Amino acid sequence: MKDKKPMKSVFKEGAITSEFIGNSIYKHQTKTSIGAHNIFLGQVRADDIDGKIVSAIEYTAYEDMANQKFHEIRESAFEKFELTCMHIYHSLGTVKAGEICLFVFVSSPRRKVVFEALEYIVEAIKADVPVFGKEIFEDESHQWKVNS
Amino acid sequence: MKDKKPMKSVFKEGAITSEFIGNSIYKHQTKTSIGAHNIFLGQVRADDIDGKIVSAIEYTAYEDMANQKFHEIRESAFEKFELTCMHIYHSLGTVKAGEICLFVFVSSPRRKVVFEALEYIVEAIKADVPVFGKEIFEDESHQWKVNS
Amino acid sequence: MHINIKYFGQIAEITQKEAETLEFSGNLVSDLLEVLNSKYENLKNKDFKVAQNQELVSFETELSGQDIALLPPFAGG
Amino acid sequence: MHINIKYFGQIAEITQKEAETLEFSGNLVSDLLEVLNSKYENLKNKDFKVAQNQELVSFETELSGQDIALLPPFAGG
Repeated sequence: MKDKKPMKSVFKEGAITSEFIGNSIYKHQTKTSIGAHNIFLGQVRADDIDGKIVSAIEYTAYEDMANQKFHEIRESAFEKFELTCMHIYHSLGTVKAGEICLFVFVSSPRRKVVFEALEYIVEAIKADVPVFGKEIFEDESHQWKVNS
Repeated sequence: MKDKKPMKSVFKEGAITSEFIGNSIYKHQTKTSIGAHNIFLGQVRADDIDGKIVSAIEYTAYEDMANQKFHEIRESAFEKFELTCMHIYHSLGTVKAGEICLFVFVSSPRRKVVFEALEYIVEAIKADVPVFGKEIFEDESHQWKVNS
Repeated sequence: MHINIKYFGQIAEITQKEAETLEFSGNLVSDLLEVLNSKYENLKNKDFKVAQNQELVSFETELSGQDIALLPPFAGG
Repeated sequence: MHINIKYFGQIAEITQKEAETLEFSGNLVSDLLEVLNSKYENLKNKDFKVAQNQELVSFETELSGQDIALLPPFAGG
């Protein structure tokens, strides 16, 4: 029942919509061994930096390496945790403030597993995947985002 | 910006739909101080118990006490964690295998907070809220669910 | 005193009712449970907690409120 | 040997290109970085990591692969 597909791209052009997420949840309702889902969503913040407001982030990536890293994170999470399935999507290109740029979705028969697994996966993505973010201000100047 | 509404019922009749969840995510896209959402979904499992398959759970609750407990959990989570908002929905009545009976949604500027807060809230719900579940088998016999 | 008692889940299955009002003169929650145990034979072996005015209390608690609930194991989520 | 170098994010801003191929005869990643530092003056003060054939390597690593990437701080999610 493990949903281990061959390596495919995690990247999507532009924001990840709430319809896409709702639909992804819907598709799991046929998997009746699942008792718990845990979903992480990264949303672009309209940060105020020295009086300038972030209006969007423009994402780029070293795509081949990033997909390889996502694949390794996926394999390692399936090894560590008893997951029924796992999905990761990350935006490339422009994502406006308030829009969603990262969608991580894990499911398992039991809840304890999904909490541990989701945090593990999100922290690994932040640390290991070569994705770069250009924070665009309302006046069209920019700065480069750094994960903390 | 804290979304502290007066006490209201957490209960919804029947399953929580993926459209409802998608719509709830959509509504948060105007809150541009949010950087991270974390969502827990409880889904009814078609457990096999001595050869009989669970086809649905029928939920009842001591509603007044349960809403009071949900309110206390909510207040205590807002005190402990820097959350922008928090939403909890629980089903009453019949929820079929594969359908969603619990939806907990927390949002914050930063991700570390949402992981801690979500697990805290879900564990508190499981431990402290007087909700009862009758597992209905395909042959219409039943047993009473106990949280583990 | 009048005591309103609520039953839930498998406890309500045993009592065959969701609520009743009893006239009662004991002091402790355990005194009340004794009465209920003799009234509902199958209650004895069941696992439940007691809430008094919507707060869980131990069986040694003094009866102070009029609302008592017998709560089987929680199964939320 | 031929080395294909990729630049990303703020590093690509400095080099004003996303990739280039250099003819190079040094041994270590650090030798290559010395060449790049003199070619792109503003590179020196920048924070970046180096990937060789899609794996992060220390600057003391021997150059073995043809694909080198200069990666500024990650900002996924």
